[in-house]
Amino acid sequence: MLHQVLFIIFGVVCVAGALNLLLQRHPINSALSLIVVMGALALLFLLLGAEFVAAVQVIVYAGAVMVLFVFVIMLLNAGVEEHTRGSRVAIFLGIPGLIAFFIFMCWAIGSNGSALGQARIGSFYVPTQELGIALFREFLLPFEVTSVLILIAIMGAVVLARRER
Amino acid sequence: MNDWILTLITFVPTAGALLLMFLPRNDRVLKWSALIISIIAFIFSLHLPAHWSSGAHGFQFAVDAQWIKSPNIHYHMAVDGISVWLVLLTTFLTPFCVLISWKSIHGATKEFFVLMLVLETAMIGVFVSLDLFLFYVFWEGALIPMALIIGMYGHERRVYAAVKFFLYTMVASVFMLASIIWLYVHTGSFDYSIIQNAIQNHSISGFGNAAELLFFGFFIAFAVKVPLFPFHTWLPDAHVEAPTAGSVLLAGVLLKMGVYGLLRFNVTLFPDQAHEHAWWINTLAIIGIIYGALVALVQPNMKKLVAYSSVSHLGFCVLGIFTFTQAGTDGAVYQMLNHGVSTGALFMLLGMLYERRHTYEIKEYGGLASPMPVYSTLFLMITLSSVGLPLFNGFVGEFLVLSGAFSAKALYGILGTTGVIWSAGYLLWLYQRTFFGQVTQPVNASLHDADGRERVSLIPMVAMALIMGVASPLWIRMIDPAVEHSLRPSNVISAENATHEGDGDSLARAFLNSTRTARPEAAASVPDITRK
Amino acid sequence: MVPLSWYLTLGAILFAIGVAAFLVKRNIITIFMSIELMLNAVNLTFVAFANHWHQVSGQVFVFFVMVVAAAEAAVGLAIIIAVFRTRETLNVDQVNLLKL
Amino acid sequence: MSLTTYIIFAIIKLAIVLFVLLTAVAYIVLLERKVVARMQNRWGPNRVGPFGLLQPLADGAKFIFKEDIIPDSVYKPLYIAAPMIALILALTSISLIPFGENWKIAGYHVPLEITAFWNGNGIQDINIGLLIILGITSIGVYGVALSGWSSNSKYSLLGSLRASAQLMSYELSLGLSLVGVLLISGSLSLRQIVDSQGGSIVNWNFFGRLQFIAFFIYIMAAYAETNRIPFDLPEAETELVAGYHTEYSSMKFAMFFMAEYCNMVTVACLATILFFGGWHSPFEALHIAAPALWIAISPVFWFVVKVFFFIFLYIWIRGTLPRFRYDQLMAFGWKFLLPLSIANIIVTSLVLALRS
Amino acid sequence: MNPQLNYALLLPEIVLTVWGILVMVIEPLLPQRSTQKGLGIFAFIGTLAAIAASLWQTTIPAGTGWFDMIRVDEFSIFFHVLICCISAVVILASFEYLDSQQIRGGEYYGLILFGTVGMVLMSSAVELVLIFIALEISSISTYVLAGFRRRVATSAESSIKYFLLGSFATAFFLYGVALMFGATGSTSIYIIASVLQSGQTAGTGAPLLSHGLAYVAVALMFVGIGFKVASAPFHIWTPDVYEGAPAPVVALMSTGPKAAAFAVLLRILFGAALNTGSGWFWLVWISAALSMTLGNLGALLQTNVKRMLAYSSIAHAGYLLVAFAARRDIGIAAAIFYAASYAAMNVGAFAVVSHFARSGERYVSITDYSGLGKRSPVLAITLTIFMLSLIGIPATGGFFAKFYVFNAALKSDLVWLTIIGLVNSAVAAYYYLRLVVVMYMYEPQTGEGKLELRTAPGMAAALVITAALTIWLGVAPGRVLDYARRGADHLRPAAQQQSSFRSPASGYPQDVRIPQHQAGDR
Repeated sequence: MLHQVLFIIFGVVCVAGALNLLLQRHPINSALSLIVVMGALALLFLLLGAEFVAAVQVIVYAGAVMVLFVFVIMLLNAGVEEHTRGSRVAIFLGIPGLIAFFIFMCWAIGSNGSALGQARIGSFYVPTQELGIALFREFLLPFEVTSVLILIAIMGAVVLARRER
Repeated sequence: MNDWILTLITFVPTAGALLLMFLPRNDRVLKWSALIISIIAFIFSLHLPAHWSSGAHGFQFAVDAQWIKSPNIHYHMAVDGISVWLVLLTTFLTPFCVLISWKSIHGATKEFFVLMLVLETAMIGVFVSLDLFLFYVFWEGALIPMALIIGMYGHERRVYAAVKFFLYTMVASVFMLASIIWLYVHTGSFDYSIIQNAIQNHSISGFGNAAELLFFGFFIAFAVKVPLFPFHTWLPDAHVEAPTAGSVLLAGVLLKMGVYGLLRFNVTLFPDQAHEHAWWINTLAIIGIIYGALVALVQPNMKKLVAYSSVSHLGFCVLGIFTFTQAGTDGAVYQMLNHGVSTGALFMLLGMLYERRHTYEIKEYGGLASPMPVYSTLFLMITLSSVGLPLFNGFVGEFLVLSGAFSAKALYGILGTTGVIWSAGYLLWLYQRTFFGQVTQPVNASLHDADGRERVSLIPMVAMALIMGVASPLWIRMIDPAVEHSLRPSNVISAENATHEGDGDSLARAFLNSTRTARPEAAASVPDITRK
Repeated sequence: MVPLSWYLTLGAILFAIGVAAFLVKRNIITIFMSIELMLNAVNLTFVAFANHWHQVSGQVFVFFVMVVAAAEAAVGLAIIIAVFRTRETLNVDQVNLLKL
Repeated sequence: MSLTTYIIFAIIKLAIVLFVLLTAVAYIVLLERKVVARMQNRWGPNRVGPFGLLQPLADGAKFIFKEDIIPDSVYKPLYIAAPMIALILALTSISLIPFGENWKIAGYHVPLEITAFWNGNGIQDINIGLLIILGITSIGVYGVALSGWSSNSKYSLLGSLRASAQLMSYELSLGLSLVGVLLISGSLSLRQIVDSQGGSIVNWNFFGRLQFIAFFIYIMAAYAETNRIPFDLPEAETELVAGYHTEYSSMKFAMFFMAEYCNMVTVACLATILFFGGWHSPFEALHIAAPALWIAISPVFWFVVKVFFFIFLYIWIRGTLPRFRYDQLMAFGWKFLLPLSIANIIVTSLVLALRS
Repeated sequence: MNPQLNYALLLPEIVLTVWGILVMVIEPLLPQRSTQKGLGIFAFIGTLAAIAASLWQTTIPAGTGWFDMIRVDEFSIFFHVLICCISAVVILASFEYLDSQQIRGGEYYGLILFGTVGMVLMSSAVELVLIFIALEISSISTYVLAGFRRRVATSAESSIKYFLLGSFATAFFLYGVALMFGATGSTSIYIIASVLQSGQTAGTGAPLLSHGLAYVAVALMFVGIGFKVASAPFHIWTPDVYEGAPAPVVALMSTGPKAAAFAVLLRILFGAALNTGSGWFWLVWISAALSMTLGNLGALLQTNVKRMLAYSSIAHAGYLLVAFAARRDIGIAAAIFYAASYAAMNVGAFAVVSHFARSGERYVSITDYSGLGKRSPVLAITLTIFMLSLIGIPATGGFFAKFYVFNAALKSDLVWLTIIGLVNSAVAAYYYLRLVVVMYMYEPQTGEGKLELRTAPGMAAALVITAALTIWLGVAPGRVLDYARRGADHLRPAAQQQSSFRSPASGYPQDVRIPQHQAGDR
């Protein structure tokens, strides 16, 4: 019962935040709505027993990635989004495609509704330690490989954002 | 030697082209080396008739090695009595093309000769390949150097002409490729004879449904190349814009690739379909003959005139083949050679005129006979050869074709014969307008006659036209068994039946029998019923 | 007790909103944010499935997604700054030197 | 323990801590003014009440009754929300700090922190407390960033840009400096980290476990995080006319003010917990006999003492050090602190690996 | 030492990473103003070392490692070598470009090397999350490389477009991964294969969630990969990005990541045994037909060489997808071969473009190529070879690539797809030819005179290598095709490898026929 209430609250917050991102015309408002979505998602992660993931979600997404976004919005002083006529291809192909995709997804999930079962608070809980062990055993290679990824990201950011000499 | 001779002939020009690439950009050196290389190739090719074993009906000088394991592609080359002459025609024409280009090509001579030699390889390759894949490789390979020759060294609208030429042939040959792949997929081989056997033994699954499409796949590719009537529009453009050597090779050899393909593939591999569709193909051929001739008649441009005459002449070849008679097909093959020599020579002659006056307009000339006596003599001989005067080569071919056509259907013969009349008309009229009468333009009065180089390049052609006219059995002797061999799967009108079928064919039979016994005088004894 | 399909549907909804935002928004930064929203939706899906299969790996994936998202953000924002420097606008329709 | 008692206890703890904290913040401000004044050979506030002790009350009254100015050109929703975000996040992070050993009251086991959560049949520590604090402090930047941006003023915007860049840069070193401690204690739970340092002063991470480098990194990064001198560039009066809160007045300004001091307290608390044995007495190894009441109270006492020390350190440094230049600040963070903290991790893990 | 941690399986990746780091370390030590060629040569040696490492991998037994994360077999080694070769040639072709565009080499070569790590890893990864990360490595490095001409607005635009649409696609791929994980409880391709086949999960024996979910997952992953390989209808970014990005980078990103992405697609579609029922058949069919048609039609209208080649690359992605629709026993090898031969000719073509464009990429319009045949015969001949190969003229690699693909398609009775493909390649001849025509048949534009078009050693080497490869593939494709076959064989019978995954091994039907419902294709 508590779980359901919490799910509905956070779920509604998520959707509302996401819709707000879509509807707001100022990028900073969109960014803030996204932060709200991320926060609510972190709480949903907690409900699903992923406490470490929830914390990292807040630290990395809300605390680092989105700060970067806000920073850039402020730096470039991005104003209110102008209403220009968008790509017609995107609208005419994209929106129907999106609706089809969504219906398809709902069908795929709905048809497995019973097989998926119920989520119960505490029924599945991953201690941080176990997560760490998984990360450094089975997922050692991806973990190490992400270092290359980060290296590239650093180099790329430096190269692109650096002022011309 | 016999194993390697075809490879040698085919790739000597390429090797020469490679050599040329590394030579300094000295026009003299380049010209001479290109000439020598092409002559070497010609000398090698003489090996073929010299060592021809006349007993064998099938392919000779075969070389067959695995080229690529998967797909199962073989390096399979061989020649029979038909293709051997086409190879020789190619090697024979190329040195002259090099020779007449000595002065007419300005700038980028190295590239020009390289392209010529590469083109020679590709053309020879088309005629000697017995692996469908290899055939296709050379077929497409011939396209590019030719397009480049037209496009780089041609006249004002050369780019348009080159692109048109390329696209027409390219698009058409894609259909052929599809057919080839289909055949490969269902037989597991590209080999001509294997496929032929498979078709005859009905061992290909689904062949019945696909045969029609396959036939059309090949047919379109070849018909465009020939060019058969509705597909011919690229030809006048290409001819008019091409440099002289390009025109010579285009008319002399490239068009023959189409006819050769029709004979080798459409008729031999798909006899049933060929017979089924012969009526409209022949109709198209005859339309081509007459239409080409009529259009040629009204051309103010010499080169365009000759180009349309090619349409007309090639119509004879197609007509001959699709009569499925021994005589008609023999004639078609022979006509291919004739056309190669005489039209090639015509283009060379026009080229020489162009070098002097830089125009092909007929009205610019007139009365050339007096300032250029040697030239006009040679021109006359070639014109007569092209018209098909007895004693010249054109006569033999056209006669055989028409006799075949008469025996197949009298109407074909009658309509075809009119084409001969027209051709006499436009060519002689051309000659008259150009060489006879007063010198209308003062410039023309001081034109110098054919010089040494030009004579060297023209006289052998004229001689060849004459030899082929009087000594046709030399050729027919080798062509005939091969034609018979390739017609065998189809309903050959055998010699016994032929005598009951009609006058035309019986005459042809008589003619053939005479040639087979190598009595050239017999040819002369045949009444000249087709001439006016 | 919440059916797991609710979580998955929520994920699908968020993803779809992200896609929609990607299609209709005109500000480059907002478009980029909608991609982040999509990645978040995927994260929710991962965690929900981890719950279903009782597997740790589902949660490990989320980390990798986050790392990737962070790397993308760094590079993406740098690119946005570069674009702004040359074009002085953040509207995708005005970033149109290259015709589409 | 039932849910009801859990909630009652939580509310009581909340009330006490909030009261103490806000009072403390008020008096820390006074302390700062006094101490800095003394360092500068002045008297500091001494008019309101004896030794100026009532000064904070006067200040508070002033803040409350002052006119709340909202400039015309600000972006209102965020302008109003920003100080609230700052204060709320600052208060939230404090709620995770354990400030003493568990008490037993009326048979109930009561942990001395506000957010010990209800797991269905009892109270449980949050076992990723440190991470949550880091998370909250990392989103604390929004208060600063948004206030500057929404003020629609040059100085504010510059201030908040600086703040965002600075916070992002130093957060990295801050987080990495803690990894050494985590490696040693093997837990993310603050209570367990403190427990692992019990027994003797030698067991404190700072002394016995070679985490003094980590501590220095931490403290420097934390100063930067709280925008305190020598890293107070976001609000540098001389350059930016107070930076991000230039356009704020009355209560809104007070909220920023309180948030900053609350954050200082949090930093001090964390330093205590992570490096200085938390509520453990430095004399624990001596086993001095003491009355029961003292035994109950002493952890809180020691905790408060240590926190007070770090608060004093803040003030002390403010009185002594000049401000960094902006490029120096960035260079220091990226080129000095970050490599150093990574080196610290490597050394610590090597030592641990060799020992085990 | 844990036997799972088999560094031999990662050797090329390790070599490339180390080399990338070395490049970055060395760059600051070089004098500021000097040419970056030395660095380039160093990076080139790195790729050679990686090629050597990949070749060396043939001597070790094929197998999985790192907890079933990667698998090194003939399939992955083929792609390792291919991708490393692409990078090597691109680096060779970049020497002069960097000097003329004043780009510092350290980051450039570093990013190429690191990006290559990602691509190489993509081809050997058999775990979806690792694939995702590798995909991101290659993508992010190319996003950055696309924006390397920072003074130029178009380059930044190209970068942002590539980035936005690329990340968008990645999100789809990732969602697919998540759903696949949900459907089968695993992200390892071989475990997925066994789960999908046996209907129960490997470890617990719990039932597979649903095939439907797996199909949705595959469709989403296909969308993601479709973006990466620029197949229609996910191709819209291609022309813009290719036009704006530096030409050598386009050479890389139109081949390297594409090859790797196709490797991934092969692994997912065929390795994971998803063909049971071939639910994705029509997906591939439609995408292939659309890509060929839209790509070629688009290319017809272009006046910019880079845009034209971009559309052509869309079309080529379509041809390649035809092989995916074909029967697996022949389609895979055809696809692999196509990737290789496309790489050779396209890298070459873009190398010429980049050389010809010169500083600031001024000369990229088709008319700029007027008279190139006279101004620089060597450049013109090589470009002609590449164009002919792209057309699919015999005796070039492009011909055999197309041939194998259509051969496979016909064998699978995909008659309509073959016809669409052949008609398309005939249409394509027009625009490729236009470039050749312009080069040889038009006069050099007035006012430009004789431009200095000397080919510097690095570029010359790149051109010679690619041209030689293109022709070699056209004359003697047997060798490469053999490798492709062997690679395909390793990919195909996933059943043999399943024994190591604690699940009942059930072989594939030896000759998987296209199901009946596709007979309508005839």
